[in-house]
Amino acid sequence: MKHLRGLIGLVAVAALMGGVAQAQRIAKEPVEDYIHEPMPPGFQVIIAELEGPVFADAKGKTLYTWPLNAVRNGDLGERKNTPTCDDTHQRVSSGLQSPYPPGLELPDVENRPSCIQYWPPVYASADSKAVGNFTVVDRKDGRKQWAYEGYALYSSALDELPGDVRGGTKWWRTGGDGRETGVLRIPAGPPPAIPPQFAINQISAGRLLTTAANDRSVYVFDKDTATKSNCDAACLREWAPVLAPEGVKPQGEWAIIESSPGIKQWTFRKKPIYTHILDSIPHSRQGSDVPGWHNVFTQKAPPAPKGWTVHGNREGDVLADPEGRTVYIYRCNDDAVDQLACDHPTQPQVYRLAVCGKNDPALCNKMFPYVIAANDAKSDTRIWSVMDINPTTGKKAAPNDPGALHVWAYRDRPVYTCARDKKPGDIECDSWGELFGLRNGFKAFWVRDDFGGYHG
Amino acid sequence: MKHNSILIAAAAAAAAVLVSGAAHADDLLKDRTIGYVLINKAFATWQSADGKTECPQGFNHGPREQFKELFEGVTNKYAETQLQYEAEIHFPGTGPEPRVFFREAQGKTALGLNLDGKVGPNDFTGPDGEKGIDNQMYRVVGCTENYRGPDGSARHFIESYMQKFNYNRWLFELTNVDSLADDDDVTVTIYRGLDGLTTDAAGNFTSGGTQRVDLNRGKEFIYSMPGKIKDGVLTTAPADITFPESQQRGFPYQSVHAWQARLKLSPEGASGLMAGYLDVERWYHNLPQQWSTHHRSYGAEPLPSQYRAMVRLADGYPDASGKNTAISTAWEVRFAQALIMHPDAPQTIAGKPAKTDIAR
Amino acid sequence: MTEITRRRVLRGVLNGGAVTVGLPFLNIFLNGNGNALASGEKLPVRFGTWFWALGMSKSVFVPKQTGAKYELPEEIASLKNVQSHINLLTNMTAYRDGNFFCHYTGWVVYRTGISPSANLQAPSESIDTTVANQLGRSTRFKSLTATATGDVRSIISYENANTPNSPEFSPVNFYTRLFGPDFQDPNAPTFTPNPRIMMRKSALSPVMEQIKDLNKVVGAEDKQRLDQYFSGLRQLETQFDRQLTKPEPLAACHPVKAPKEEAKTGNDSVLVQQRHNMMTDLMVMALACDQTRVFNMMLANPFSNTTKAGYDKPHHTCTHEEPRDEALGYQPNASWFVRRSMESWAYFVEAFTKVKEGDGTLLDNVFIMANSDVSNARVHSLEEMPAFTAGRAGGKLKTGLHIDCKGAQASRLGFTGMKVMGLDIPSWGTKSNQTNKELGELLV
Amino acid sequence: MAVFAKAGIVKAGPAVCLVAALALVSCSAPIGKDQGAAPKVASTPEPANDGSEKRLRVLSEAQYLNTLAHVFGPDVKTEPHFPPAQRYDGLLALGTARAGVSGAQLELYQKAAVTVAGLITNRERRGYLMTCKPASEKAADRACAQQFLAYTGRLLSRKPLPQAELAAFVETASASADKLQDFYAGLAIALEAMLVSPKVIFVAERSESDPQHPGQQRLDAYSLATRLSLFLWNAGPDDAVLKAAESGEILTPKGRARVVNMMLASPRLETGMRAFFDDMFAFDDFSTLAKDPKIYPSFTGVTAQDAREETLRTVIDHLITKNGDYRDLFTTRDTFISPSLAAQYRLPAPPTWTPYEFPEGAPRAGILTQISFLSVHSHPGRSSPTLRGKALREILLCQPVPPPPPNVDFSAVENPNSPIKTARERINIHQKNPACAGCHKIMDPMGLALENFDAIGRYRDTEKGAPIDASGSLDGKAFKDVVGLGQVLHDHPALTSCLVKRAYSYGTGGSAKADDKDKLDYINARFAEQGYKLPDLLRTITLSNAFSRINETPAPAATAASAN
Repeated sequence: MKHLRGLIGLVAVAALMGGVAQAQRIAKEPVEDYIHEPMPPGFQVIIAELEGPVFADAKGKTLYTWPLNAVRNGDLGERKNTPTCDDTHQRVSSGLQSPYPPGLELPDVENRPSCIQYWPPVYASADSKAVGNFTVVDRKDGRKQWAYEGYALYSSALDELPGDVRGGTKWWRTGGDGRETGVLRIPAGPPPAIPPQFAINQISAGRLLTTAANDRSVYVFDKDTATKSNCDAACLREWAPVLAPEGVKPQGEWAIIESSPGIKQWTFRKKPIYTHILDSIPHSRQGSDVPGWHNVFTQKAPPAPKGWTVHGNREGDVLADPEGRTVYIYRCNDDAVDQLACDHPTQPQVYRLAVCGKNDPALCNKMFPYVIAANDAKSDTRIWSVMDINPTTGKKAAPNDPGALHVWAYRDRPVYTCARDKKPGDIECDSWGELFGLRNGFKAFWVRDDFGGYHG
Repeated sequence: MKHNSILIAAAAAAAAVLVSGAAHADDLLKDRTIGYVLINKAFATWQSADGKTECPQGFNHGPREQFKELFEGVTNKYAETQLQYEAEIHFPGTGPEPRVFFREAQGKTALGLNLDGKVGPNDFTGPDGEKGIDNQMYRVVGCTENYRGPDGSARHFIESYMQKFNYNRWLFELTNVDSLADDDDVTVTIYRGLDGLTTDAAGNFTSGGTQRVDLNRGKEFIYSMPGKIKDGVLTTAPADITFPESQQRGFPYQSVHAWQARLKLSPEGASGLMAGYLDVERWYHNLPQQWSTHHRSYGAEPLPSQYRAMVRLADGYPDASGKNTAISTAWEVRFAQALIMHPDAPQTIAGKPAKTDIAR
Repeated sequence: MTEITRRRVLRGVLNGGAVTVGLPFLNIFLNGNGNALASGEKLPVRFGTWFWALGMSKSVFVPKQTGAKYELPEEIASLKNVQSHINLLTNMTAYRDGNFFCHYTGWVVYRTGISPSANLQAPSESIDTTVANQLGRSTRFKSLTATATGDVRSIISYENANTPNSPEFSPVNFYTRLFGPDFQDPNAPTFTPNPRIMMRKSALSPVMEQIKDLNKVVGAEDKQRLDQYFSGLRQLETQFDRQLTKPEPLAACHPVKAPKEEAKTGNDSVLVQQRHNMMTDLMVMALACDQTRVFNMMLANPFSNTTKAGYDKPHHTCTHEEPRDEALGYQPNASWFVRRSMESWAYFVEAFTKVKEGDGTLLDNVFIMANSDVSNARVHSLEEMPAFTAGRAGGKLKTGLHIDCKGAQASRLGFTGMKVMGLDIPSWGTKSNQTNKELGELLV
Repeated sequence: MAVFAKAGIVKAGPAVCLVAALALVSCSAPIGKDQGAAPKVASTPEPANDGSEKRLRVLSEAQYLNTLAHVFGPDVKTEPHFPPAQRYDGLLALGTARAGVSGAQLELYQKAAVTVAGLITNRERRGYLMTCKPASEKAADRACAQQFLAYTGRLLSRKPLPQAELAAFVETASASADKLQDFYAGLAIALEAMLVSPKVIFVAERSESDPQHPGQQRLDAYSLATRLSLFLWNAGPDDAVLKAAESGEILTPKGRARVVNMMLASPRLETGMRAFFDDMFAFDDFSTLAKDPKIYPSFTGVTAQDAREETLRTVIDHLITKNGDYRDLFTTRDTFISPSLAAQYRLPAPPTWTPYEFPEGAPRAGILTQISFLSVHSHPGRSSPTLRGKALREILLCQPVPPPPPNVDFSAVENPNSPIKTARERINIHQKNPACAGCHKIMDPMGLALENFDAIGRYRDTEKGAPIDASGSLDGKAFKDVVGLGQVLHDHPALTSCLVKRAYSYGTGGSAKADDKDKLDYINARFAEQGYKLPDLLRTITLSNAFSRINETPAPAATAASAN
């Protein structure tokens, strides 16, 4: 991978070559089962901590696609079979994210990398042949590139070890409402091994299992066994068994039981599953407040760092540091045609400084302080990590640099708290920034929502 | 439990109504209690037919127009234009704005209530001649299209999200009421509700729906204050309150000092004005959380200029340095009569001990 | 020429798969005077829909007069030479029934009679699918959907609740799909029957076997009912037969030149109109060649990104942001976009009049309903919504009228369409959008 | 007890109404005798009888879709819009024993079959719904096709397919797979054909001689399994019931009892009984119900939908969950309310359905006073004692009322600004005109008792200012208000016998006829002994010879209807 001018130099290329320990989490928590599709030689599937199974190339780098999506004044991203991410260094804004005009010279334009420097295409050799859903598409520069379901595949310069998914995520309503988040790259992965009646909803707490028809969360009951549902008549008034076809072939983690005469019910990981009749919003978690009942995740998100807490407020629950201060995530996607991100320490910081403290790093550090990590703090997951940051430049620093802060980070990006928050559960700085924090701004780390707001 | 206990209690009294039939206002009282749910809300902006009286220089320019005025021919660097404007929106100063001109609503007529009991020089006179109206917020928003009736964009979207997003459900319940015509001692209790609004065959919001009270996540929005009813008009004693107001993006709330309401009660509901001293910082802080600069340009709303006007026109609750922190404001509101249900035992999720596992 | 019975020809066709029928086709397949289908069946009535985005500017869209002679206000002035072929319906209502999603609820109520409970998730199949399922003759394509947005994600039709029908968005692909290699030109001598339909036909034989077994156990009266069922199977078989035989020649169907090059992508209103007109010409010819009898045309997405040269706001942003011009009483640029949409609607209707069919034109044998997603886009209102019909549906539909529907349910337009197409459905839609009444004033 | 059979009355006319009235009067006399439950007596034995007719029925759309949902999963859905059945002798279900399948309808079945077969064999579902994989996806695989088609054929046609027919379907699947070079496309072609085959669409009952009773015919095991399943679950038999038929266990009294008890204990009984009562109460009228939005703005499409659900939920909860007395349905104050109904009853109710009991002394007692009956049997803008009275007679008492004579002058009734205020004054006009009095005498009294409820079921005690008099009498028993009417209905013998008649004909798929009188009397007697409990009634019917036996001699060629 061509070494980049200063900007991405810090990537420990050596670590990658060594193919250090698989990012497989210690298999205490079950991981998502997926359909083993035929893949081109060298491709593999890696279980990412948050996103579950994702495709990766031979070196373990996660693969992403950039599907076409609408921004306010037009469409960006790639159509099927037509990769557009190329070596051009964009210099001006596209003006597609209203109300600002196009043609504004982008910040730090001289050092702005090209699209493929951030998103190295997964090239295919001239003689590569299509395999399963993987096809070969032609790039404008004449080279061939692998595509999955027609969308060209890229890896991310930000990913270091196999299992890293730092380039893009499935968590935010990615690819959904580009009008607010901009057109994001999303990790490509094999379809989950779940019956067509079900769907997976990626939320911060993990890969939540819901019904496919209307996004209703499914639940399991402590009192049930693998072969018997103990939900009696009164219980059945609030919990509806998810009906299964008469003669379905049990496979993988799925089976069916006759929970009552003539009624076939799905079981997942040896537990009969239900929907909660009183749930008021799609992919709700209100049912898990009823003692004995739990939401079902094909794969739970890794736990927050030790000692961190979760607090309730007027909309739902948010993650907080040990002192109860709500934790915020900063996200940024610029307004150029190639929609490069601007929320990683190696990327321009001017966007963040504008909305966190009117371009004044000191005010930023006062209004949005980093979450300081103890010197010996250690994260046993990849998605949470500690890093050293120069608070003035916002860039990564060496551990013993003068003034460097040892801070907590999520997906290799520092997390923040908010000076305006006074008590646990406060969300004063939620949705703060351009397009209510979804385009260039801060969102609280929402763990649960009971009213069905837009959490990005 | 075969029957929901509160249902029986509330219903036993209802039967009395059923037997008596006619929906005369007093008949809606059930053990001296009646509930209402908010169905319409907008800033009370008095408007002349052609808008010239209060906005002789026309309406304000929005972000798109101000961008041209501020930066055209000056610079076309992203960081010095778009990011600079956004930075100014999120951290507005109070100094002069040379290249842009903010239009405040002129004239002496405005809707609203007399909040300070006095008739001061800056006060307005109501269209019906009432003196001493305090509504400086009218000057701030009166010439900004977003807030002007009948279909200013922000006005429309604030109301439509109030109607369709249950986070914003807002109730008040009158208790120990002897008569809805005259009663000089009633108790007004405000709650956040949990249920949607009821609509009729034509799609209008109507009375008679049920609203459960949110004693859990909505605990912070519960307030109680005395009220009086005279000739069918309810007036409440001033009280500092907060109420939820979100367009489903951020989840902010408004904070109002000396909030009070003057509402004409009818069998179907209540309508009139509510007013108070709106906390300037909180109202302004909510704007970028609610709707983006893109949406502000729907109704040509120049946020930085608007902040300066609010600070200038703030007329209440001075801070230590003597600078007023709140601005007299009035809203036109309409409520529908609703059957309010209090859950058996107040759940206490908000007070729940901290959990550690995100995915409990 | 030896007397070749239809049966032998069919058998030949069946066994040999692709068989070039090297014999003069005319006298075998046409009836006496050569203008109706061989089976003497009346020319088929087709069902179509058309969609434009972001409603109207009421003060310059809704005519003052109702009934037959109404003057076209300026926003729909471009409809003058199709005014006699269409009906303008105003003041219809789409009921929210407790849910509302900007720019989605409105058009989904017109097309399903149900207010959707989840954004971008259809509550059921759309009306074109319902009609396509009920139509007698199953043509090569069950239905055809095309969009002028150039975007495959523009959805205006649903096969069922979870399966949208993705539209044809590129004129070149649409041409190849319609008139490419596997196009069966009804007027050409060669014909290759579709193998899947062959198999469907042969699959009926075990079904017919079963009837013998049942006949042994039922009484006399029930035997009649089984016989009726058996004749139904026969009818199904002739259905498949008809699809396996060379279609009757259709004078109106003549080969169309392939589009020179791919239509330019881009949201400028002129480009959208170009793509719309190219797609319309292809769709009309597809109908003339009886490739389908149900069709949908979508001019723009509900959140329309169509732009106007020199104006910095696309249509959707403009409807929210442009101030109402006090003098004119409406938003001038927003109205500009609606006028361009109406020009496309005029082109669409006129294209049907250019195709001769029987003693009239294709427009005489078609029912088209046209609707938008809102009435006043600025506040997403679903009251006072406008809609159109076009065509005479084989003589069952009046034309040339402006009808003030006085707040009637929007779903009544779709219900009228289904009745005119001969569907026997007692009621359509749910909750407040449920209706069982047609728009009587439209019916002959 | 004289019950009208609609077909028997040749033409409407004044004389006819008089006959109907007389018959009623005569029938009112014996009411007193049945009053009060007979002393506990050993359960009445079933009289010797030769059961019902063997019938050929068409599956209803609900039965077709329920079967598909249980065999292939709730997400294998299609909206076929089959034309609605015709109501015959009070039930749509009986129309299916007379309906045919026209060519046009068969095309709907075929198109629905294409959708269903496509869903089953698509890439997502095939792994779950098919127990085997083809050797190659590009060619036929007889063994796998055989395994799947045998399994599916058995569940869809409600009995294992004979070897020859199965072989024909497998042959079709293989030929198609080879022709289309796609195993799953070939399988879909065979599945489409099976889904439109007569053994799936029709329910052809077969009989066999009864070894214990030589010369007596009875339903064979599979036909009995199907009759039971369509009656109790409104769907085809599942694997367990089919196994009981395969082993012949279902033909033994003990075996049939086990299967029936299993089916009665299943939650699917609720689906079956909802379908039965929705049919019996003629609730399909809701699909065309519309109220004038100007007069009744609060009555929306949602209210109509919830009103239908309220009554069905009350009936199922009372009769099945609580195993209550059928007669108490007409006096109970228990019901279920949803938010939209709560607004009509002016009660608070949380979202979803909540059990609720009207307080003592409230005018709401019995399902008659629920919004469903009151709104569906009213005009769009006004209540109608006649419509309500007629509905109660025909639906709850199985007493059809002849249609009005063609030359009725409605002007006196319809003119809006007449001095008449209440419905009772309007109705009295009918009493004066002999042509009308006959029938109106048997309809209006009950309807007038319900005048305290307007056209959308809201309570009122005055109409245009005049107080409403809800008193009246039913077949000689007087009552002073609607609660009184409920009590009189509770004790009316025709109430329970009507349910028995409807249930027996719904279960056997054909209307009860003259020579069924002794069977119905037996069932009625058992029903009374067991305290008028629905599950017991269903058990009595399904375990009776009247249900399982077949009278081989087909009914006389004349139309099946005969006065009974």
